[in-house]
Amino acid sequence: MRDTSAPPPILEVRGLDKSFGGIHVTRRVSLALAPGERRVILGPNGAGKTTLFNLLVGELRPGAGEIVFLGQPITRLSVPARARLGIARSYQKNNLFEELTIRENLALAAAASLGDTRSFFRDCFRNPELRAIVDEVAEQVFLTEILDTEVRNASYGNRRQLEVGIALAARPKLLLMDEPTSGVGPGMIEGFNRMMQALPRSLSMVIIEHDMDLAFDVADRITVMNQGEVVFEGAPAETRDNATVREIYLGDWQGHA
Amino acid sequence: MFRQTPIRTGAGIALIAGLAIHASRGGYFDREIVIEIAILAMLAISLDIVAGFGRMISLCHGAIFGLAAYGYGTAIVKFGLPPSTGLVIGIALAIAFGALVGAICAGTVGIFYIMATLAFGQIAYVLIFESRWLGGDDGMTGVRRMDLSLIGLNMRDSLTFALVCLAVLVLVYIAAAVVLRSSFGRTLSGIHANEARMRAVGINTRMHKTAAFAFSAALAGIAGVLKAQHTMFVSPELLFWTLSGEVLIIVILGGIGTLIGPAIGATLLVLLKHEVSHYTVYWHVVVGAVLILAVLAGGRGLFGEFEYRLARWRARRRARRGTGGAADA
Amino acid sequence: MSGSAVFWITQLLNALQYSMLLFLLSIGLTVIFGLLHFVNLAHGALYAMGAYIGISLALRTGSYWVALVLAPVAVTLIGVVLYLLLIRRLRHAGPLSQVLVTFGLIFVFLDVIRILWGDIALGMDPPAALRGMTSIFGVRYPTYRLFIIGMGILIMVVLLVTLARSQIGAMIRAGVENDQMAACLGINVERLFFAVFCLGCALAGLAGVVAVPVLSATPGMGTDILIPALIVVVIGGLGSLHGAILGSFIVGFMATIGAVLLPGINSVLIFAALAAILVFRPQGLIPARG
Amino acid sequence: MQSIHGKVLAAVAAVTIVGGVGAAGAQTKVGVLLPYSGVFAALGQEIDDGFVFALEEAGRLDEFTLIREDTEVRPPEGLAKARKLVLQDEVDLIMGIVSSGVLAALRDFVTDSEVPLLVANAGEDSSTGENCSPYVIRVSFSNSQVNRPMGQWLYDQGYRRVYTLAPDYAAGQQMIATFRAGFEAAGGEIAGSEFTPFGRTQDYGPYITNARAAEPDAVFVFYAGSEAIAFVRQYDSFGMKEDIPLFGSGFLTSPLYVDAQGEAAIGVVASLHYVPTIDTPENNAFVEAFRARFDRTPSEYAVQGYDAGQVLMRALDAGADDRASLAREMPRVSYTGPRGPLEIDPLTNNIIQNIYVYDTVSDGAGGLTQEVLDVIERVQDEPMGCTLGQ
Repeated sequence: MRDTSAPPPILEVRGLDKSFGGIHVTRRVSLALAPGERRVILGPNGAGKTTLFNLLVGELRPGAGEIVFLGQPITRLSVPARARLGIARSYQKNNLFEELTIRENLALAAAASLGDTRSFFRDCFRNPELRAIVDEVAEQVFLTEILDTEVRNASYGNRRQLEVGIALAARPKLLLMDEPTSGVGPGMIEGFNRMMQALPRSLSMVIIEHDMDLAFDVADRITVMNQGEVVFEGAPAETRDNATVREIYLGDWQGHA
Repeated sequence: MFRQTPIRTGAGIALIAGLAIHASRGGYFDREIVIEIAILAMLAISLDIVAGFGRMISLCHGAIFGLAAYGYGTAIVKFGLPPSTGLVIGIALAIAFGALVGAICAGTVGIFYIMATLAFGQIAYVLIFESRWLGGDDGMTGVRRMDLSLIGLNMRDSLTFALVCLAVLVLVYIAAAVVLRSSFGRTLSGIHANEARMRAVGINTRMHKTAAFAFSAALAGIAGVLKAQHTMFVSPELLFWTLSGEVLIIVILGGIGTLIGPAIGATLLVLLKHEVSHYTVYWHVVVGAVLILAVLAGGRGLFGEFEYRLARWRARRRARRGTGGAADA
Repeated sequence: MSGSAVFWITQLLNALQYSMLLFLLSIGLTVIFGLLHFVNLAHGALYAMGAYIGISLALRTGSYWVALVLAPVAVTLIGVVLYLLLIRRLRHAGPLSQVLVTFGLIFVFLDVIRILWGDIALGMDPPAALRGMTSIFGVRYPTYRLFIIGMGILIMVVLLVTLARSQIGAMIRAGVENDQMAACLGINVERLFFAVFCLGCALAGLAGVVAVPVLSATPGMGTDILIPALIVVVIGGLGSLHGAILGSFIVGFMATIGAVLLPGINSVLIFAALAAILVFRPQGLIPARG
Repeated sequence: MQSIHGKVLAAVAAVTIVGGVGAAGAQTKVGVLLPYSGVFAALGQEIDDGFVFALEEAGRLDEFTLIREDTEVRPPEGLAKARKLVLQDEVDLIMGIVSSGVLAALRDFVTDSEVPLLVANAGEDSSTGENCSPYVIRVSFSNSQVNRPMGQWLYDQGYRRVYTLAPDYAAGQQMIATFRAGFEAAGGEIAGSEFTPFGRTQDYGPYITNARAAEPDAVFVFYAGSEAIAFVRQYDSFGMKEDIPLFGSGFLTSPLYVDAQGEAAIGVVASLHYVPTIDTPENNAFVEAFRARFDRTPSEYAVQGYDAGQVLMRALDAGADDRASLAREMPRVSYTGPRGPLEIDPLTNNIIQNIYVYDTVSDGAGGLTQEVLDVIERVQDEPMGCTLGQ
């Protein structure tokens, strides 16, 4: 039972099951995220982490289980409906507006968050509120200098930053980041660390991350998944010492560290 | 993302001015050609909105166009309503059909979208073709033009009609440009660039695409109503899928996603067809070859290619100037 | 046998015959899409070329059978030229470019046929051995139409067995499922694609020459048959061989039985079926992949 | 290859004719409005050849300026071209029109602009019926006219139950309605009737099977062009011809494409306003001259073009020299030509002519020819709502 004095969780997942053709990708996954919490999910490839994200944002429908966000069940809501409630995600593989500039990429997400997408006359790109969001997010993800570069001409690292930037520009209450540092060189990981540390504490985050140093730096708590199941949950310090975690995973991350 | 660049404005003004001069100085047939160009250009612009800015390759814009023409004609011929009411009915019919098809097809993509719109367009065609009440394949005669004598326009005069069509073309272009530059249009361009990501940031893309299709249908409807007034006659060919294909060709030849390109493409195709048919009855082979070459050349179309080269030239010049340290004017 | 039984058996044979013609045509269309991801609207034009070349060959040689063998070969050669000049370049160009280029080809072939063979429709007699009627299930039915049914079934069985049992069938299945994976398995994907493309063209040409004695040949015949063929492959599942078979039967039977029972709305019916499939089950009844 | 040759010749002729404008004093400008591309292109060329042949034969080609425009098969295109001919080229008359849809589209325009339209094919009934016009003069036929006698004729031959088939469009519906009225008036019974989707039917097997199931004495159909070729062949392949004889409006086995039907056409009986085997001095001379010039047998379309030329020249000879006088004089022309005596009905501006019932027979040399079975003389269409005579 939860401590009644603690604030209610921003996100609660109960018994989430998903299978493709008889193969379980997630199995009875449950977790609760406190407001402002930064949760890192660890696990080997194929553990079901990205599938969990897809279930959370609605790109997949679970076979069983329930998702509650801000006290409201959202299991049956569509992707855009969940996004409007305040869930945003970034993708492991870049999923950007390739033919547009970085500014336009951020502006589209900002316009969506402001609900300024329906007018047939007014141009949301001239909306000062939107411009403020774009400028702020650009600073948060270190893209201010190259806002008018087209995405297809931007470097891979910049695209990874933009990947997070689009999610941020959607002004989420809950940010899901799927391996933000995937594929970037070791030199840039420190930058991502700074970027995440600098994000407002009020923003709740779930991060799938393979870089252990970054994970332990950022995380308030860590969830470890294996073969579709949550096998461990605890503070970063406990994680290194947990026997199960060591057994399935540690060898791998020692290599990283 | 749509930008009304000075180049586009200039090209648009030059095109309209050229057509207007051609109409006023040329003979009767030149005016007919200008009218045909103007109406096809409207239809092509309307198709470019969905195809070039929303990734919805429609093969039913001919059907929308034809339905509006029939709506206008039926209101006048069968119900004896005044042409102004016919205008409203025609455009409303186009919007209703567009919204319906747009909503149903919004979930499909790529070749499936093309096929689905083709199917709905053909259903409309077959129903009209087989309706004896609407005259079946013989079509419907007795469609009057609007009476604009109150504002001093004699619509039966071919020059006046041609100039009215050009004016409407300008309005259609402006409407399209305004909407594409609006919040709605920006979001549509976002869907064009990456529909999944737009959903992920909270856009109900199905509704958005449906609304865009309905807006495009409204413009196609305006073109259809003008077509009915131009020929003063409607027949089922207006709805046949090959017209939709022809409009798609126009959009591609002119430059998809450039908005002014399709208007240029309409001019090009109509002139090409008329020039070629002076020399041979086998104009299909010429149009087909031009289309194939246009796609093989990169598919940017005439105006798109021009903009592309201009942009590259400017970038190179900027780079040269940059290294040379000279200040840009 | 009662009159009504004779009637229905005849109508079922009619439906079967039309289904087989659609099958021959749509099989190439669908497999080319499944493997090459290429939408070939000019497939109908190849069918028309098969018909016209067949007529010319039959006239020149005096033998239908020579035409039956050589016309598909000639159409395949045309297909090879198209493949080398256009299709190979457009494989990854996206559906819009493919639709447009092959739409352009429809225009080109239309006029080529008009220039070479004129505007007036042409007919061709079935070979002497296949003229007249044959009794089957106690019903007298045109022998040539039975020949079409038989040929369709033969080709269907050969394709199904090849696909299910042979090594090349396994390669094609792998290619449809996932061409990158197929490439990893050491399959020469390009050569496989080319072979399948040629087979599709040959079948289109065969469909043309087989159809002529029944339908006659017009310059627009390729465009006329294109839409039913597209409906077949979409209903069945774009890229799916089994889907094309099912789709052929559905469209063939709907057209025939619709003509008997619902003559008024017959032509809308098929488009409505297409629209319903596209909206509710866009992958088709038998999807090509998993 | 022949047709290309013909086209080249025609094109050359057109250029030289246009080049000659202004040379002669009283040139008559003729807008020739025909389909030169699309499914009716062959018919358009045939009419064009016949028309030019009439002027050539009379040695009067240089009196005319011919301005050709292609209607395709699209009424809006036809109307646009007609407007161009009238308003820009200022032609004295328009000759041509193959498809009924184009004629229907043009009717109001030529009437309003008072330009005579000499119809050389399109059979659409209402243009010489309820929507008749003093400016629309038809020298070809009307859909009802070619079928009108057939109902009675079939009844007289002893047929009592007839099944009908036609494509589902205006001409098909008109043809069948007229036949049906005549046949029922004579006392016959329609055993069943179906309309096949136009342009989307390639296989008539299901319809032929339906017809057989109705057990009629005979089948009467209207099909033209490629549909006719497919239908006649398929009817024969089902062994129907032996059991249930096939009758039709003459376009079913038109000499223009009967060769494409082959033996399947043998024995099919149809009615038409012209067949090349009419044995009159006028026709024999015409066929011989036409063959010498074009190396093929003239079809009814060629004769329609030829008679259009004759009517035009005779109207000019009678003193017509502008649009109004042409519209007045052309309906007054009467003469005996290849298809027999020909006059224009003052009540409707439609032609009055003989209708020939013929069957297609082998010519003994591997080809096909037409054998005239019966002539119904001076068939005059009913006014059908036309008020020209009042």
